[in-house]
Amino acid sequence: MGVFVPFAAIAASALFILSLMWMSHPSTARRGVRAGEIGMVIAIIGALVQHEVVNYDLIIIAMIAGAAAGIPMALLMPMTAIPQRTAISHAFGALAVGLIGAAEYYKHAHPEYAGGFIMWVLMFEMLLGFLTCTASVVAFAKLQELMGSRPVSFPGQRIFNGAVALATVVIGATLAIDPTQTWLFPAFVALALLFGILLVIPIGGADMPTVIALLNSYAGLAASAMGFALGNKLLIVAGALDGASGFILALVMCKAMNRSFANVMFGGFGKVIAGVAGGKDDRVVRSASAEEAAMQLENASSVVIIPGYGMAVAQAQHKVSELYQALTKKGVDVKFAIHPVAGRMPGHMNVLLAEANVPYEQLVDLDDINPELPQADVAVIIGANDTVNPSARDDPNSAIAGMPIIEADRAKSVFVIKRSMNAGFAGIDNPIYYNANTQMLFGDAKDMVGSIAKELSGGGSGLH
Amino acid sequence: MGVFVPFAAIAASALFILSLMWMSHPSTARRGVRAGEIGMVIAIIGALVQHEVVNYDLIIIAMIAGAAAGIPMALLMPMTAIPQRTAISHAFGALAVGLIGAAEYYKHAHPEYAGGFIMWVLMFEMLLGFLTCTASVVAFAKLQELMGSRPVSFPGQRIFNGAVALATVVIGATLAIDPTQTWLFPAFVALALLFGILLVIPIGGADMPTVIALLNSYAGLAASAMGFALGNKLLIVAGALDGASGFILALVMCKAMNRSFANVMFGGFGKVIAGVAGGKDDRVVRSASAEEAAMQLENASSVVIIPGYGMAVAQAQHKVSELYQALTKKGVDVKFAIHPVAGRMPGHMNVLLAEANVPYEQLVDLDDINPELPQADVAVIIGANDTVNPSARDDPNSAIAGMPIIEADRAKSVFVIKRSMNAGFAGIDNPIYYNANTQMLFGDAKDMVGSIAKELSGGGSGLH
Amino acid sequence: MTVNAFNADYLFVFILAAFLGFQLIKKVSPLLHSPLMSLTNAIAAVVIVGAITITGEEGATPLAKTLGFIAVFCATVNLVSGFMITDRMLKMFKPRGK
Amino acid sequence: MTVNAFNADYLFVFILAAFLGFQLIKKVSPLLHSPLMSLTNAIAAVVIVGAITITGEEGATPLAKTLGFIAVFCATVNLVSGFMITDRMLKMFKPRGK
Ligand SMILES: NC(=O)c1ccc[n+]([C@@H]2O[C@H](COP(=O)([O-])OP(=O)(O)OC[C@H]3O[C@@H](n4cnc5c(N)ncnc54)[C@H](OP(=O)(O)O)[C@@H]3O)[C@@H](O)[C@H]2O)c1
Ligand SMILES: NC(=O)c1ccc[n+]([C@@H]2O[C@H](COP(=O)([O-])OP(=O)(O)OC[C@H]3O[C@@H](n4cnc5c(N)ncnc54)[C@H](OP(=O)(O)O)[C@@H]3O)[C@@H](O)[C@H]2O)c1
Repeated sequence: MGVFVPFAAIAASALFILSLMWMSHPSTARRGVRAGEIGMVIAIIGALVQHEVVNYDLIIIAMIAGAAAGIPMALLMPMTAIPQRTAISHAFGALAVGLIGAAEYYKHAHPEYAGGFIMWVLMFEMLLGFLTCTASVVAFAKLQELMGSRPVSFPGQRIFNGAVALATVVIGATLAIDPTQTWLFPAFVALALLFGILLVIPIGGADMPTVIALLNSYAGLAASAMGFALGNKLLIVAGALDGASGFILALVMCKAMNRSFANVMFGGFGKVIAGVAGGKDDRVVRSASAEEAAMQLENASSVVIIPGYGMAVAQAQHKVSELYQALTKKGVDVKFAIHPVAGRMPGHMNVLLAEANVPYEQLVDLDDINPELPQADVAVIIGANDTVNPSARDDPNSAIAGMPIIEADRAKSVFVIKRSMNAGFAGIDNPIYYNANTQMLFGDAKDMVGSIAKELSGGGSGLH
Repeated sequence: MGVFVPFAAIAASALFILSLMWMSHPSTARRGVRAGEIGMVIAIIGALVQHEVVNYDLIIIAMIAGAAAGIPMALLMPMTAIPQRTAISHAFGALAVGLIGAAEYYKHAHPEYAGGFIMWVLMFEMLLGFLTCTASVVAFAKLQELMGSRPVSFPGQRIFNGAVALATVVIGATLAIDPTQTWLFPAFVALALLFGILLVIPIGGADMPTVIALLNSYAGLAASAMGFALGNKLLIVAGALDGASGFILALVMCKAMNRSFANVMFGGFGKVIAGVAGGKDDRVVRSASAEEAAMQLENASSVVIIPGYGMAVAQAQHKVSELYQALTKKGVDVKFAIHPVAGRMPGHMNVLLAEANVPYEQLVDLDDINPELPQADVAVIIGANDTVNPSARDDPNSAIAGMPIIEADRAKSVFVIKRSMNAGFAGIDNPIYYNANTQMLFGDAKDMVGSIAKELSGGGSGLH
Repeated sequence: MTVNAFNADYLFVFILAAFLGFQLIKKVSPLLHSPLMSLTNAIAAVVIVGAITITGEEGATPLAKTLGFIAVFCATVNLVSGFMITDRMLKMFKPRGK
Repeated sequence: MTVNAFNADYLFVFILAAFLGFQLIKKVSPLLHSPLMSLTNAIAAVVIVGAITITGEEGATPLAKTLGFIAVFCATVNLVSGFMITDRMLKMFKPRGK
């Protein structure tokens, strides 16, 4: 048993690593989940058989209760709620880290630990844990629309936030230097929790995905810090893997939006820009009907479908899949162009389309589809806006200048499915709507795509 | 200083990792070398400032002598001798590991270490170290043609080898269990050294590259084992990186030859097969002159050059580069098709061509060039044989059946530069020489390519 | 279990794991970025081992038990739902021939 | 410095480093396989730190000094020539515009 525990840690670490390794491709990804699960079981057994652990009742109850809460959550969660779920699970994870840190703190609130390594690490861990917890709750609330998604600002905000941050750090350091001042501890926790809230409320709802990824990376760092404090290498490894993952995803998103971390965190994006599109209403917009679109699609030999956030909002993925099937049956070559930040979280479109049974080989990356677009007969934009906005490429003064886009405007003709001429997440006008080769199909994505698919499969019942 | 040493180990490990990371692409590779060098300097300083170390004179002398031997070796070594150099450097490295192990053994030859972890690790380390040392020397001798490259066999070879292996392991185990039996130690070393020789002499000279990569991986493992014994994590990391590298290169080679490790180590490849090509001499071979080749190349719009071992033997890379330049100047699109095992070690052709100033973007991998070959006007095979042998693809009974090849025979026309109709490394006949669209250019690669290049640049002096 | 002095070994492990994490995550296809998030989420729930120790160890104070209990609960929710949702998502990714 | 009992930490480090090694080496372009061999060769010469300890440590026997001396020499040859040759090879790899 004395040997089992270290080996359990090694085996679990190796399995977690394999898990991420196998995640690289859909064909091995489920094996990756299995590896992760086995690793987790080994880790838990390793923890349970430690000779320090003598009391099992509470642990068992908590685990049963946790499973009872987690299983239905996992089974019932609609795929469109994945971003929110991720946010709330970060809150849970970070809370666990914070609480463990608190318990450890009380265990070590003795003079002999004053200023010791463990105290500093514990304070760091709790700071990250507690702030990530409340920050994730706010992110969840914004995504679930429990609170407005607009950035919240108030006078003196930066100074106030700075003061809270400073107070948190100062109290934390005081506690690390003199851990016996337990009366200060609740203040530390409260400040850290408050700071998490302050950090996220000034950020617009649509920036939440990036925030969530960053919080993911904080949570990972906190877990690693806990590993340092507890002398547990498994936690260090798992935390580092988690931290790396969140960091890279945040990086991918920032790069795909051509923005910096700082701009996301402090930019107040989506705050001011509204109604920019006002003036030049002399430009002509051509609109078309579902029948006309169906006819043109039918006669195309290659079609590129470009889904965006609107497809997720409308939950139109199943209708889109029907459209894909109908066109494929007629011999049309259909591909999907997936922008890295289409929708509201990385990989959002992929999951939705996979849910609707679109084979993953048809989902093509930005870099791979752009060279093909000039040869495409029709590009169908479904609820995407910023990710196909040519001004990112053409207008150096645009708010999204430099953001890589899917160059739908290069296709021979373009259909755009959306409800109105309203702007997308970035709040800016999109010149593609006024191009001579663009036709607008106004309507809800689900209804409109459904009608087109119905037309294509014979105009009849639409059931097939 | 008590803190410097662990930090030195961490810093050096991180730099070694960065070094390999930057090695992934030519544009960052030299930065990788710098990182490795800095890591090494830090590691050495870390070792020198340890408080155990009190005696510097011998260390300094040995390092100066080592540098005095290493620097000229590095500066004067011709690029064509790289495979041999790699072999001999493995011998040096493995010897160092073995000797350190021996010194550690004598330090621990006390009853209290009997059967301890360190003894087992030391024995394992020395076994690997000493056998890798002599095995590498044999590999060197075969590549440098100091000894015949044919596999050496004698009656009862397997039984004898098995007996030596068994004796080595038994004596090693005895010493691990009772380290005070120092009189057995020289026997252990001698047997391990002998075993290294026995392991490699039955392998043909042309299989040496794979053997060297495997020995590389052994040497890495031995260094890691030394890290376990000395409690030095830097050695564990560096050894694991080295071991992984050797293993993957060996794997790449085996895959590119469609053979297994076992087949390389015990197959006695290149032993029996000779003169297979005998019978069917009624097939027609078309040969051509340098002038004819030059004319046809000049009129081509795309040419693929496929270099092989013969280019290295003839040291023809500079002439090949002249040919490339002359054709490029005439507006011909020239690419080089590089088979993973062309030549006698991984990346052999790339280094030689880079030496001769061919830009690395022109060097194309097997997988990427094969789809382009049917569109190529001319394929020029320079001293390659097995790597372009279509029977690997077409004849399931061929000795190299299943080996991926560069499909030169799919090009519109083919030139083959070699001295005779002799076989290549695998010793088998190559049907490509008898194809209707193939013309042979008999001669030494350097001379022949030189003449063609001269023709192309005006037939005059050839100086340009 | 806890340590009061800085241990360079831990830094070693952390650095290696961080490098490895970057290499591994960079190779994940963008196709799978959503399931990746929930998978790493589930893996990070391994902090449950710390929570188990705190809750169950000899001489745990009532406060420690309470904090540990909540931590075990939270971590369990995460790991159970994390692995299950990841698998649910991945099950949906099908190659062409279904 | 030496340890007489198995230390699981070392296994941890080894496993992480091995995984990392595989990931890193797999990403090396085949173009650079030759310099890669000589680079890892040079890196493996870090065993010199062991050789230094043995040669220079207090109370080293003449035998240990001799063995250590040779080991330092061999490792130095490898590391000096390994790094230099790698660099010499890499210097030759030029992109199109020279
Ligand atoms: N994915 C991520 O990880 C991530 C992270 C952070 C930020 N973002 C940001 O999110 C944006 C995503 O771009 P995007 O092109 O996917 O979308 P978008 O720019 O947000 O535009 C979505 C469009 O969908 C339309 N729409 C909404 N509901 C609809 C419905 N029911 N039926 C039909 N259309 C509907 C809207 O137009 P109507 O109102 O006229 O219908 C809107 O213009 C980018 O700016 C990106 O930077 C993404
Ligand atoms: N690269 C590696 O890492 C590695 C490792 C292990 C094994 N191998 C093996 O090595 C072989 C390499 O294939 P390869 O296609 O490069 O070469 P090859 O099959 O060995 O053939 C080389 C050819 O070059 C010709 N040649 C020799 N000297 C010449 C000169 N001075 N001028 C012109 N031609 C000359 C020879 O024909 P003539 O005698 O008629 O001139 C010979 O047929 C493969 O079988 C591979 O499996 C490679």
